[in-house]
Amino acid sequence: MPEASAPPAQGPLAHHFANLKQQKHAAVLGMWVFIAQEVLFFGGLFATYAVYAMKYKEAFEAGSGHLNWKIGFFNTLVLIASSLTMAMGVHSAALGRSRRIVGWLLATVFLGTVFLGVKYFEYGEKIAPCFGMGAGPGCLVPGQLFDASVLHVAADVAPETQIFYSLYFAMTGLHALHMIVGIPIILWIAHAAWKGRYSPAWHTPVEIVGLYWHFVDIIWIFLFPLLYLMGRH
Amino acid sequence: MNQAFPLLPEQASAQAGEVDALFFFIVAVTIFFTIGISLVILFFAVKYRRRSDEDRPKEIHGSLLLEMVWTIIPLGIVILMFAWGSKIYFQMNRPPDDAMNVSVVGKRWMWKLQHPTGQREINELHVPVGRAVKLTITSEDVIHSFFVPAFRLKKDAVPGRYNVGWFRATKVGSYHLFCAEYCGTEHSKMIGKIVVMEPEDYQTWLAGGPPPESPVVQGEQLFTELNCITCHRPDSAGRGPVLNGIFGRGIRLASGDTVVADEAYVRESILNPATKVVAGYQPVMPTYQGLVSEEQLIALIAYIKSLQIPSGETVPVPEEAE
Amino acid sequence: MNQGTEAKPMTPEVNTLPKEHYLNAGYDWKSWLLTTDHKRIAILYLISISVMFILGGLYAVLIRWNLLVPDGSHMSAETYNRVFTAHGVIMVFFFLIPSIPATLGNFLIPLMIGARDLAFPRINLLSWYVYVIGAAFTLFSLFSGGLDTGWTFYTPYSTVFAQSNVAFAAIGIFIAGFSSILTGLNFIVTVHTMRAPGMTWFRMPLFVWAHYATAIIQILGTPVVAITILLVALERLFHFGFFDPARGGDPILFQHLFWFYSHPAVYIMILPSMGVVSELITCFSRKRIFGYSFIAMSSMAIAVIGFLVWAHHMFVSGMSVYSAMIFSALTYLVAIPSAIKVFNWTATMFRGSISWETPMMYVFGFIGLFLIGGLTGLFLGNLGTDVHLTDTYFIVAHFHYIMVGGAIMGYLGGIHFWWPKIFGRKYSEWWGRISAVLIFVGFNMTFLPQFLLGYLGMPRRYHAYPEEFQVLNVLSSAGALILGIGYLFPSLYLAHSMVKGEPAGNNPWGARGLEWETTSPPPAHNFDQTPVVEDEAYAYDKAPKEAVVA
Amino acid sequence: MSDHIVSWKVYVGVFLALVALTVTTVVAASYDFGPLNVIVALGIAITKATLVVLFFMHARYAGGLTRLVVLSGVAFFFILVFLTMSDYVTRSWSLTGAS
Repeated sequence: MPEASAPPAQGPLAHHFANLKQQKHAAVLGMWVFIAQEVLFFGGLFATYAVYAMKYKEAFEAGSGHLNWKIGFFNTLVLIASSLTMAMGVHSAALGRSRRIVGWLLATVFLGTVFLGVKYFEYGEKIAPCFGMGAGPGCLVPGQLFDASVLHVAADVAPETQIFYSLYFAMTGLHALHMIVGIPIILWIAHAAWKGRYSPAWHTPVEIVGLYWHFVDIIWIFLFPLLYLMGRH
Repeated sequence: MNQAFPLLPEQASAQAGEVDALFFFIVAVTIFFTIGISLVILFFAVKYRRRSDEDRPKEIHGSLLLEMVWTIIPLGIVILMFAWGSKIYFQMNRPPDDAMNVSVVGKRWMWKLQHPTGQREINELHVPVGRAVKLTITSEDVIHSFFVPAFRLKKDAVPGRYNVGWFRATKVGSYHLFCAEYCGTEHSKMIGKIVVMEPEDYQTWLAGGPPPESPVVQGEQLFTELNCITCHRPDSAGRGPVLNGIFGRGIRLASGDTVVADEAYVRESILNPATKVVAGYQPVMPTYQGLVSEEQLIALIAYIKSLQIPSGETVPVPEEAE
Repeated sequence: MNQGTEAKPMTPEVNTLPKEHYLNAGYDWKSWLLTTDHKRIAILYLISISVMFILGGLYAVLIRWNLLVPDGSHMSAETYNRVFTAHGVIMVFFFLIPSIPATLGNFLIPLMIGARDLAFPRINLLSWYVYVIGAAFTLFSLFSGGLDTGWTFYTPYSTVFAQSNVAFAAIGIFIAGFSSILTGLNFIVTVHTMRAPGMTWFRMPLFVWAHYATAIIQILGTPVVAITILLVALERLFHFGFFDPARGGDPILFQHLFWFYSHPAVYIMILPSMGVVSELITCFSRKRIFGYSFIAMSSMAIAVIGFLVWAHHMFVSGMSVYSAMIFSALTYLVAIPSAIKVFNWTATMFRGSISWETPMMYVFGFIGLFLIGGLTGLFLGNLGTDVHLTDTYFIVAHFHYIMVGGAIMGYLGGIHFWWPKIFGRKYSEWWGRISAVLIFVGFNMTFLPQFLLGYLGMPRRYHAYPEEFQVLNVLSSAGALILGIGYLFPSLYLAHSMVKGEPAGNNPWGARGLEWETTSPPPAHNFDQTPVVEDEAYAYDKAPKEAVVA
Repeated sequence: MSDHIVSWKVYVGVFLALVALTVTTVVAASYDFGPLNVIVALGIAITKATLVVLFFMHARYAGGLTRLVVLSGVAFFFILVFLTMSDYVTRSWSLTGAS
């Protein structure tokens, strides 16, 4: 190890690492540390949720009860399936099967897009009445236009349901944003896999994008019951 | 207080002396360690200064004993400070039962105060010396902080909730009242004074000016004007719970929980009636959010507080839980 | 450590700069703006935070100028509120938090552990760009309508009532937060994976330990303030109601989330400074550090316990009395590791060989000011005295003693110590000492009176004040003038040194540590040979005598 | 970090377990367990998340460092929630309550 004075970058090995093992270790650890950061990033929202869910139990149950749990359930299955395809993609990479990596990654992207498409319609349903398109009451976007009449709650609980919907949009919005960031990265890596850049010895990019995607899945695993199921009983 | 260059703030409340005693204890600790360690460092720096470039001091790696000593001694000192401070803090948050109740509403950029007898003041509060004064503090807009340095008293005025502070003035005089939480443009103008008077002077002061309506009377008027009276009747025939004698007692709620009917609960029940409905009643009361001001709320609470159970009668108070 | 490299022929009288080093590795703009060399990125950061420091300093001048007169007639209240907010936001988010980690840390960590670069050089560059974009947003807000919320952004003032450009500034701070996160992430991974052979955890310089602890706070704390400030922006722009009591929100919740990061943020500022002091005090005492592992572990303890104390900023907010007690007790716990450090530094000097060169002058200054800053913290963690002192000038004085007296003294000490390494040249020792003394005197004159002002009851963020406070305020402003001049000198003689300074040689202080075993300035790839570490840190007893030539 | 190659069957097994748990949480939500509702929902979610971390994310085969990173992230999140809650839960235990 001590002999090399800045070896020219060759293949995937960057100049400042001694060997691929070190580079891989650094990259994977880096992604885990990033995920720890993400836990606290979403953590701020989950803490906010915890405080208000305790304070405004009734409003949260009413707000949650109005969300369509079947949509949430469907999306949960879609996202879990996309985690499976992602795991299979990483698996194929470890075995050095480039074509299969591409297939699994594209399947992941497809499922991710389905999730976002469903989300689009779910959001639309709540946003449309605010702009007169869906006509009539039921605008659930927090702010001046918020209208809780569809929730059938007492007048004084209505403002508190607004907090629920603020959290609903902030949490699912941030989650969706993470997916929107993830999809192009997966496509980029699928492209690199198609070009045959990865081997059983070096497929760390596939591995770390996998970690990211699984983390996004975990966030949803918590969002689903907290947002969709609290008002069902 | 109008000294040109004061070095110590005035002590004008029962609390001030206690806070200062602790303050000067910590000052002593601070000075001892600051001067002590600085002197040791200067001494070392001179005594062991480098005399030649060939100096090679002997190595000393550390000492577990010393580490223990300078961990445990500071720990002991800070535990003492913590306990002492907590004791004072508890006193500060526990107003005596006989305190006279003054309500404080912060508003950009003034303090609105009201005496138990109904007199209103802005940016000025007259109080008798020696009498405990309980402050119920809230705000109409942003967070303010009610700060009287001479009393060592500070409490934030937070919109949407009541904070409680109290003092017992010990010295006649006039003292600064500051807003200590930044609240916008005229933050530094949101100042006033607390005038501490002899009890007889205070009575004279109360007697001066137009005869005020006490908050209880104002609350009673509001109670009628807002039609509260139609549901909350003194007999159990109304659609809402009977309010006589309710204040300060434990109430069982429809959810099965129990709450104490204090200021915060009454306030919440006026603004968000459906949140904590009394067991056995329907959530039919409309919200009064936006219909009553902070000061009107305080009057309503004062009125409800004053409602006693008529003697000789047993009013079916909503299931009592204590 | 590796004695072979130390023994390189080094002409004792005339030092020369090495023929090739990272500074002359390229002169076009691309070689700077697209560099992935941690040393060049450190220089980029050095330039940008210096600009921010000057800007923040100018705002400080305006504050002290306004407070010369009690009626505040020097400027309008609106202006004053914008000025102190700008001072706070710039100094906290754009100077102090990146200060030592992004410059000295970036430059030195790979050198100190014998690595060629940080683990993620491109992410390192990205963090600088993110910082610049965040700064641009915030500066835009400050110069277009200004910001008048104070750096703390308390709700509902910031979300509903402020008549200033809050959303832009909030977004700027949100963005800048990620710069800090990326720097921390890079440090953590680098320390774990890039250490040279033989560089075990307990042989690492304490500077590296301090940055490792700092990075933990950056990674686990910053995201919370980022999301909080984002919610403020959402509330401002779209009327979400998280913290607005009129919509059912709780303004106290904002304070919890805000201080969860912003209290530990103080340790982001002070821990690296403590790391610098550990390096300097050993070098100028020519001794090993006393109680190495206690200092290393106290850094970690500060990083962790520092997260448990935030609500001591909220004792008068009406929070639960019981919860306040928990936080007060935990606050007192965090005092212990700081005390351990000070005692160990003092013990390090015992029977040393102490020289009074400029960096050591800053160390003396640091310890003195940090003692006062730390000990006055005892008043504010205390439930009994905090009620009177919070939100007064006592707080202002206390945190300036920590953030300026502590963090900036350490920063300047570090800059003076590693200057010959970074630029390969010496500066005027005489001017260096004079400025260190001036800064120390000016600082105390500025902020000691403020403790008294606070105890007397002058609230912070006051544009005008009762007349009896004027004497102390004038004294404080006069001190600020001296402090300002003190800061001016280093910028002059260091700029002079950069061009005309005498070449310093590889190891002008006779210091130990891998960074002194390479040339000054170091080559682009840091080391000709990957160093192999055989000694503990600060093995001054093992230094070959001939290598120690001043 | 792991070059550990797991059989694809493990992944499918984990996937099926996740689906089953999702169904369970939906079914459980239609019963009212009172204050236990949240605990049941979160318990199932934590189980699911653990499965994903251990198997899909290979934490099970990774070194102690990875686990330390994950756990510190989670631990600091709990610090945030519990200490914040310590205020909200005990606020009503006012010293001044009824007078």
